Amino acid sequence: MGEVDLSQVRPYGDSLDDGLVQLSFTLPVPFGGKAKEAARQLSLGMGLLEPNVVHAADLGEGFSFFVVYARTPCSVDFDTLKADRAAETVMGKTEIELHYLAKFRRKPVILGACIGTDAHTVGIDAIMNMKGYNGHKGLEAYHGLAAVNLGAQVSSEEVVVRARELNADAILVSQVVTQKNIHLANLTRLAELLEAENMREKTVLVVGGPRISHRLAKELGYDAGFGPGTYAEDVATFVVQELERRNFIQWGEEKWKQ
Amino acid sequence: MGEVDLSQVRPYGDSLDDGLVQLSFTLPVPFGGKAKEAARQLSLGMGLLEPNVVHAADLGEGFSFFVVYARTPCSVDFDTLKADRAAETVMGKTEIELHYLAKFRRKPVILGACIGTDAHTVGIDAIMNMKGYNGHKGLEAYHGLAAVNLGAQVSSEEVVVRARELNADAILVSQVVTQKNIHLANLTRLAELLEAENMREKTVLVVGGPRISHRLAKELGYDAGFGPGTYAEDVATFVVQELERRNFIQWGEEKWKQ
Amino acid sequence: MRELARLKLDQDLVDTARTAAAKIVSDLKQHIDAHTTVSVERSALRLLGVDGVNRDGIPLPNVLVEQIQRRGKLGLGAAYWLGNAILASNLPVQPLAEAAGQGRLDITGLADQGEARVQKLVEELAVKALGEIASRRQERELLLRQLGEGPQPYLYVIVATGNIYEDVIQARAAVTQGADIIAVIRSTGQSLLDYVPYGPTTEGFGGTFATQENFRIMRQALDEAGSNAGRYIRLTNYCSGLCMPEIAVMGALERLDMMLNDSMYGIIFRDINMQRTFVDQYFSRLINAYAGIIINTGEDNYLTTADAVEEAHAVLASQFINEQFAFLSGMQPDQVGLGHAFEINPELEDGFLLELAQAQLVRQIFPGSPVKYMPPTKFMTGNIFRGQVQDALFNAASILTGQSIHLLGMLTEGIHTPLVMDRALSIENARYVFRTMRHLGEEISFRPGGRIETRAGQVLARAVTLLEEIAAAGLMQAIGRGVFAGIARTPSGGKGLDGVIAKEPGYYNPFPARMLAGRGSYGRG
Amino acid sequence: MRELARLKLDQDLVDTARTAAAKIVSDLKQHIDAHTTVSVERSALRLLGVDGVNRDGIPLPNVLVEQIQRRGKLGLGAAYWLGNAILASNLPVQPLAEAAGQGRLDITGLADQGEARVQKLVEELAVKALGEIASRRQERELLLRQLGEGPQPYLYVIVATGNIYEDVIQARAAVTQGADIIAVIRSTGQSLLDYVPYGPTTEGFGGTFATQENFRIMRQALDEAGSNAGRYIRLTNYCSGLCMPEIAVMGALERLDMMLNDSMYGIIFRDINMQRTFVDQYFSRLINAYAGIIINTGEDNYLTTADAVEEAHAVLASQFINEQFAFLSGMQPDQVGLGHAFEINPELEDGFLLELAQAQLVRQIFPGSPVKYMPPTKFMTGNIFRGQVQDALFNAASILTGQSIHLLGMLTEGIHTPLVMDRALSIENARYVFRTMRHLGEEISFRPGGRIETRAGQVLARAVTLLEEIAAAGLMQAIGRGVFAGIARTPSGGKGLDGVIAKEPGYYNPFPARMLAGRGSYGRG
Ligand code: B12
Ligand code: B12
Ligand SMILES: Cc1ncc(COP(=O)(O)O)c(C=O)c1O
Ligand SMILES: Cc1ncc(COP(=O)(O)O)c(C=O)c1O
Repeated sequence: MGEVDLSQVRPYGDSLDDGLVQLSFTLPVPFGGKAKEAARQLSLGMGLLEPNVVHAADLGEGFSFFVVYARTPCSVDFDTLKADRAAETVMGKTEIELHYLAKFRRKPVILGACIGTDAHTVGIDAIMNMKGYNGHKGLEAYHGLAAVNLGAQVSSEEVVVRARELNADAILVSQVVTQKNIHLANLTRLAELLEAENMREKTVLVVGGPRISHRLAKELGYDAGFGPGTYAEDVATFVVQELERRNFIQWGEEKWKQ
Repeated sequence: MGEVDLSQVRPYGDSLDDGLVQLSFTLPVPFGGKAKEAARQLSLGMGLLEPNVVHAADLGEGFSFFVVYARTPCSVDFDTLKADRAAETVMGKTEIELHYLAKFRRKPVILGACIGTDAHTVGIDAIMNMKGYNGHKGLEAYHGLAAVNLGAQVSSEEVVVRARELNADAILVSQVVTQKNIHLANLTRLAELLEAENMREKTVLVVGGPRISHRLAKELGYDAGFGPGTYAEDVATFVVQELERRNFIQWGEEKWKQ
Repeated sequence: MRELARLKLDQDLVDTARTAAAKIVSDLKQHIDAHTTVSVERSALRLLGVDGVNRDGIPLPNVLVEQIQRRGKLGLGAAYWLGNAILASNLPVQPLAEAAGQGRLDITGLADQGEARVQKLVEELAVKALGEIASRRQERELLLRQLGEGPQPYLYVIVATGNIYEDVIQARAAVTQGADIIAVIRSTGQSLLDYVPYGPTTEGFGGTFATQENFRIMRQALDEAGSNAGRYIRLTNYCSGLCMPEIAVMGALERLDMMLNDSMYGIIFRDINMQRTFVDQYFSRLINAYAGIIINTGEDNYLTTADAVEEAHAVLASQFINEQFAFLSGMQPDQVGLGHAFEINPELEDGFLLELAQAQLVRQIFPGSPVKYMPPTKFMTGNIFRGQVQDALFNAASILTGQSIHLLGMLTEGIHTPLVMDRALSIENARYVFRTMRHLGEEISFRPGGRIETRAGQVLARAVTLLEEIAAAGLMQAIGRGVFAGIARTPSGGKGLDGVIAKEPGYYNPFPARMLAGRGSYGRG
Repeated sequence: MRELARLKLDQDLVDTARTAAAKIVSDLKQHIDAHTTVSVERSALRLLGVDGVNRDGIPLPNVLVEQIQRRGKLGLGAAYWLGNAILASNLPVQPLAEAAGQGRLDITGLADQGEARVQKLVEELAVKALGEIASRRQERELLLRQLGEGPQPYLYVIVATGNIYEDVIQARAAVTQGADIIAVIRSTGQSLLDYVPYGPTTEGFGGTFATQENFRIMRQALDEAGSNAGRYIRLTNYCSGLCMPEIAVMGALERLDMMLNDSMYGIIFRDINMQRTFVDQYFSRLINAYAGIIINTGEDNYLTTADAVEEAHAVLASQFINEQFAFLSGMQPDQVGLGHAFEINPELEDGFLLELAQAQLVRQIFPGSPVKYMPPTKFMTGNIFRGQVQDALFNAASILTGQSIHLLGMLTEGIHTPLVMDRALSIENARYVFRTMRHLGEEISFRPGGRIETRAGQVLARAVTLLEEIAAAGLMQAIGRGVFAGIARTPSGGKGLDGVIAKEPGYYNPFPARMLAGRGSYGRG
């Protein structure tokens, strides 16, 4: 292929800039020639070129399913993009312990929970628990940190109560179930509660989960967000740097009691 | 779900009008966080809402692959659409024989071929040969028709020569290989040759193949196009009606000699 | 039909395992017999005819049971108080319940009508309720005879839109596509509600609320779709969580055919108190048994959390325990759908062999019981194309080992609850694999002493050891040590303990005895 | 490693089949020995050092052979005329060829230098050429020792962009993804060209032109990629069509490792004249044999056209014939990659069992030969999601029956030549299935007398009958009756007959004897 023009990157099927994309979708229309035409028109309507409806199937009850290949004229300017992540570079556990935790004058307290009715513990456990995930130790294994995992199905109210009790410096919440955007409701509620309790400023607030991105987290008023494949060190790097940046020592041991 | 508004049909994932579509594509950019962001930005650029990059993989050599789910705000007006097909209703073999072929004063001559270097005979054989396809007899089995199948790898020049020799009333060509749009070149060439030989007017010119649509055929100056799953009766219905419409009898037995 | 390939297993070990499981369960019988729960009592009221909600939307069974509990009188059984109140007030059941629901009447505060009279009345109502359930059961049998059913493995798909009306549409489409069983998945969080929502609902998350009206709506839709499709379509829901027995009542009355119903799932995965769960599950299974409902146990869930290779023996041990709990409630073996799942890491060499070993092991150890075979979920990712392959191998394992209840894997399992096309693609996947491999299981045999047989023997041996440990420690204590799925729960921890009530002398509930009557027991205890 | 499951087959039938095939082939040997073709002669020239194109882009081997043919002197062999001209003109090979190519010299018009002198010179050039090929072969062996190779089944993928430079990129990516073998698919139509295009090319349709320069470019890229990946990557192209022997030369010189090279494919699927093909294939295989190249025969193509269940015996018969043709050219069994394909209709009940029977049958009948196992193509549709499942079952059949050359199925087979991601998805599919089922074949056995074994026996019996019919009629006549893929061709029909020339007394070609020297023959004729 010729040189890739990184300022105008297009999908690549089998030749540079051919713009090929595959898509599939269902339309709530009865199967047949008209349905296929609808799939084609929809693809054109979406700005795709030369749409090829390569498969059409009757799903019953007035639904039709399609597979389409088409070309998009769109491109992205790769050069100007930035990866959507909380910390530019990630440090290892030992590095974090040596360069940050050993130097802090008190152990930061980190609270973890999977909130709402969400019962998926595996994700938050992967981050918090000693054992960790895929051979990457969890926060409980970090020297110089006090990590407390509340587990799953924890209400936002309880998170706030426990954070106050334990004088948490960071709150790490997990959200796995996202159907009908229930996670947005849960996350917004927690952020509002902390705000209302005047606790937001002195808390590093982090969320993670398979459908979470840093960008989404920022939009929701969180300090950072972590998606699939996160390890404890990813979030630890961010948290310690953020704590240092905010000079959390001066928050004091009993910051909520003041 | 509520009533489907057929004037504004949107993709259906699990609720009416959620607009959900799945897509996948490759970008010629090195794998990583920036690549994922590129996939997301491209989706946004394509006018999709809430794009969710659910899978990203390193294909090596500076390629990254993505699976995305997103919502499209686009819709189609189903009511106004028409199926893209040559004949509105299709008649059966006997019906065609009784209502058309038996009444014609001479046997229409139908020539079939898979043109260019395309060696896929199965499609054209399915339409032309006695045996047919999926239990649907081919044109050779039709009483009152003279069907001649030239097979595959036939040059456009040869098609023209044989059409003249046999006084063909209809030419049915097949194109299966479409890579780099070779079929467009082949088909255009045949149409131009016929035009140049002044044979186009007195020929019903039809093309078929897995990537052929009626619309594409019309764009290329053909009378009709047939896609996957076509049976002989589909094309026969169109051809006999078209022959009758054009009053082919008056073309005479030796129409090219005039 | 010829026999499928079989593994040589040590039958003595199987017997030992079953004996240990029977002991574990019978040790708990004492606790079960000595206690009732708010949900058991609400179930009794529901069976006796209490239905509906009060002005605040609180279900009347809850209002009544709370009233009785507040007065500290639940130890005698809600049935007793209801019967007494009916006699005392001279009101029929529902108006009485409504009066109590509006606070116009305290059902424990009325004049005592005498045990004999009360019981006579309640027994009449109970007979009516059980007759109702029995006719639902006959209806099912009739329809099955009339319509027939799809071949096994049954294709089991879920609907989970959160909206019962969307669910209906998707379920109907699934039936057209070939589904045999439709499971309506519940909204997250319902299991922790100590009441059952009421009426048709359209707002769930990750699933649709289980309400009696939702059951009815879906049952009707599936009867229609099944009659069009020419086969009986089974309906499944979750008899699980804090309202386990009440949902059993609803399912029995609305002719559900299957219920996810595990003796320990709520404890382990929902942190529901175990004293509560053991009592609830017993009563819920009595009802399911009586209604001819097939239960699906939840061992598959262990494998989504713990490692499938390492924890295989725990799955088997749990199946033995679930079996004995089911027998205790009078279930027939063919009502006990045991949970298993295709959850071995795709990265593991020969993982499919280990999976065959396990799937075959379960078939042979519980020959009279169907397995609810769950698809890969844990290792499903956003790579939907690889997902199709994982599901295809799962389908192959199922047909090779002759499973019966086959929960279809969705290519989008790692992403979202199924879209309408996901279900169609997965049905197509399964039908193709089943068709093209239909009799493969009959045509092969496993090498004696080979990798597959050896693995099966090891899992069995480890399960025996585990069961004997549990039998020695007691189930509650063993769960406290995290023997299942690596999750530990304590006897007094978790949700719902305040709903456990010690029965008092004179405790009255007309149902258990009637439900168990005439049923042979398969237990060993 | 343990033995894989085996079928009980009637060895007598296998022997009968092989004897009939040997007769069929030896009957044709007479025709082969009596004729040469323009392409065989061009190959000889190429081996002797003629390369390049003239001003009109016509390859010099073509120009020279046409010159000789025009004078009616090709019956003596181009090697003879070349040798004579070198001696007469005192020019080295290439300048001489260029002079002839520019029309400045007529190589048949020079003074006769005497057979002995000519042959002496030509033999020297021939030895040099064969030395060149031998060192390519040693290079391969060395690299294989140094780098090792992937485990079997080898993952074989195609690149087909039409542009050699894009092909290189995609091939390198495929290697990163795990491919062991890269096949560069040819542009449609190249097989009907009676010359080999020259230089690097970027404009093919459905594939990339096979040119020596393209071979070189890809070879170099794969050597690099293989050395990065730590395993030797095999390169494959098409030794097929009107220039079959010339492509063999190019492949031998550029260290290709495999070649699609069938004794009848061109006849049946490209309508190439059969008298031509039989001569061409013989010479091409001599070269492939000498170069240590593994050929892939084309029986898979029968199944894409005719029905896989009904025509299974024709596939087997053709494999026997291809084997004997290969032996005739001095090939070792391990160089004979026999074509087979997973092409049974997915709608057929127990189709997978029939497929296992066939795949296993071929393994057992040709134990020393690898099978080039082709994926589903005919029943692949635009439904890419179902495609992944079809390919998964193909992968399963391959690992179960211990195949070696595994051509990966693409989910988009029904739509287009592979996109860069299609290849990655299909490699992932195969690796997963192979890994998770790695030793399954050792752990199962087939039921004696069961559906699978019975089917295999029937196919074998029918193949014997067919081979005996063909032996009786003669292969050319039998093809005229359409015994393979239902396609009939006549001895004088098809393209390229004008390139067949009867050898004259004194015909000279230094290669066949040298190439065959010292090779044990496996034939039976
Ligand atoms: C295991 C599992 C379960 C188990 C959970 C057991 C347990 N103790 O956790 C059980 C069986 C109980 C279960 C139940 C249900 N589940 Co579930 N479950 C899964 C499954 C198979 C795997 C999830 C998992 O463990 N992943 C592994 C972990 C390590 O990954 P992770 O969670 O993404 O976490 C990583 C990152 O996201 C990140 N991360 C996560 N949290 C956090 C937090 C912080 C602070 C940070 C920094 C990082 C971080 O780091 C982690 C490590 O890298 C997924 C499907 C799948 N393949 O993903 C469905 C899935 C998540 N479940 C789903 C659903 C709907 C349910 C139910 C609601 C279904 C129902 N109605 O009954 C129930 C109810 C649960 C409830 N009330 O919440 C859906 C969610 C759909 C959606 N997007 O909304 C999924 C996607 C399946 C599906 N396709 O339907 N489930
Ligand atoms: C069989 C087959 C072959 C056989 C052909 C044997 C033969 N005698 O025909 C063999 C093995 C020889 C072959 C070779 C090649 N093939 Co091929 N082949 C296929 C395959 C597997 C099936 C095609 C088929 O027979 N379909 C069944 C028939 C009945 O369907 P159909 O052709 O669509 O015809 C129907 C309709 O389209 C319509 N129709 C068709 N023609 C006409 C004409 C008229 C007038 C009408 C009315 C209707 C009509 O009616 C028919 C009946 O319903 C497809 C993959 C696939 N699954 O589709 C690849 C495929 C078509 N082949 C392909 C390629 C690239 C090749 C090669 C060029 C590869 C190569 N470089 O070596 C070669 C060379 C062939 C050449 N020179 O043309 C590509 C084409 C890609 C593209 N879109 O450009 C495909 C899609 C595979 C792939 N993914 O790469 N092939
Ligand atoms: C036995 C059992 N009960 C219940 C559930 C569902 O959970 P919930 O109780 O939250 O509806 C499952 C999960 O699949 C299960 O296996
Ligand atoms: C043996 C053989 N030769 C050649 C080809 C390719 O065709 P062509 O000769 O047109 O390149 C094939 C098709 O796959 C084949 O199997």
